[in-house]
Amino acid sequence: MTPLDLYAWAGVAVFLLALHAVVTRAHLIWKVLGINLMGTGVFLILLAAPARRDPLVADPLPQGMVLTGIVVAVAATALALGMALRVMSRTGSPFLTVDPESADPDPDAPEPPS
Amino acid sequence: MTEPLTVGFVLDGLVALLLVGLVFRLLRTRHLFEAIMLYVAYGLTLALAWVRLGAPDIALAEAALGAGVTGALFLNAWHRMAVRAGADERLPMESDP
Amino acid sequence: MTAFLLGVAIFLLANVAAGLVRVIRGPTQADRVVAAQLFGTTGVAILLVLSVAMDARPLRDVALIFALLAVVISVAFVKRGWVRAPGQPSRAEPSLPREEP
Amino acid sequence: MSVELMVNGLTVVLLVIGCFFFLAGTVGLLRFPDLYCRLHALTKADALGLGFVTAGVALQLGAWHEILLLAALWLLVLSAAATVCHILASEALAQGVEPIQAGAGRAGSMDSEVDASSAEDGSEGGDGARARRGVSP
Repeated sequence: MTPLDLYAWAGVAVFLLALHAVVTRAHLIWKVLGINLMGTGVFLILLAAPARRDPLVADPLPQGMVLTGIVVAVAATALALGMALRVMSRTGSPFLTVDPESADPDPDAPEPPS
Repeated sequence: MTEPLTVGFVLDGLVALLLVGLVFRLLRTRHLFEAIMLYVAYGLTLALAWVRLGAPDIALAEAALGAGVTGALFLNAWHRMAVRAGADERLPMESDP
Repeated sequence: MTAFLLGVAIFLLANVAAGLVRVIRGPTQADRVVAAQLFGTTGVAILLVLSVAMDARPLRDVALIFALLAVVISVAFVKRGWVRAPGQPSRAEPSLPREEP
Repeated sequence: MSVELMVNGLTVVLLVIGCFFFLAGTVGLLRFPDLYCRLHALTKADALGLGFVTAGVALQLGAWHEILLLAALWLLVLSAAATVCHILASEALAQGVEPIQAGAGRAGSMDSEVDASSAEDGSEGGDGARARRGVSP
């Protein structure tokens, strides 16, 4: 195992943890965070795989793809956050619920202080 | 050549461990503000990882866009949600002053 | 010399990892932002040391971006992050509690 | 050869001093009792440590414009740290985060006892404040 394999494994771990969070968390900002983290995990794998062959000569093609991906991820994050704020302003709740009137409490939400 | 390689291995391992640990804590915490700050720290650690992978241009883009602009976007969204929520205690937002 | 420089980078990175504990358990929101400032300053030092150890000149430009980033995050926090308590005025006049008797 | 050895030795000394200041800043960030003490420890100690690291790195570079870039970088970090410290502290004060001396009584001036009291209160004051707020460590 070369040292650069560590980054590929870290990318796999980041992707899986973020995927779990995207599925289980209900808060929309957390979902956007998780999608961002999934993207960065993919970037790590994408860049660590060619660096494994020869760490001194960088492969320019994955670097260009990752560079484009970062910029696209920022734009997509801005769009997703705008949509989340729209949901919040329409329903008054930062969770996606079927019926905003009978919004079931999120398991992540803290208990209201009694 | 073997001696710097070993020390470099420790550095790579620490960066990778920090990446995974930050994501683990970020996605399991309860406070949204803490998650956003940890996301910024994660972006900076990722820039270090890309420096180690021999791609300083991506590190530049990640530090400026991935950590800075995205962190500011998340802070903006968090602030607007918290302001709109007002005194709604149901929302999982950190409220200790 | 390269091994020593990499060791310094490892030490500084461990410093950052210890400082991130303050992000996790900071009682106020400002404490968490302070740790971002820590990451900015220490990240600049790590990148400077690595730019000599790895003989890569562009890392010093990345260090410049790191130096800017803590300011961006802190200003975004002060302008946008701090959610005011409902009863408080938007900007209270700071009443200094420690006056010279 | 001897000059190179001397320059390398000086670099090592400067980097070790810088690492000491970074360690001091991190310990202060973790152990000081309230936000203002932490800001004080972090911004000043880390900026000074970065100055030593910058000096140590600049000795390894040949061209003078590189050294000029490093000096500009350090000045940028210095001014940025001062600015960040000021806006965070003033905003925290405006938002009602109490300094640690305000609750303990306002007897005595700030200048004479800030060093001793903050160094001594670091362990118990911080834990006490954390326990009062009910934040589990």
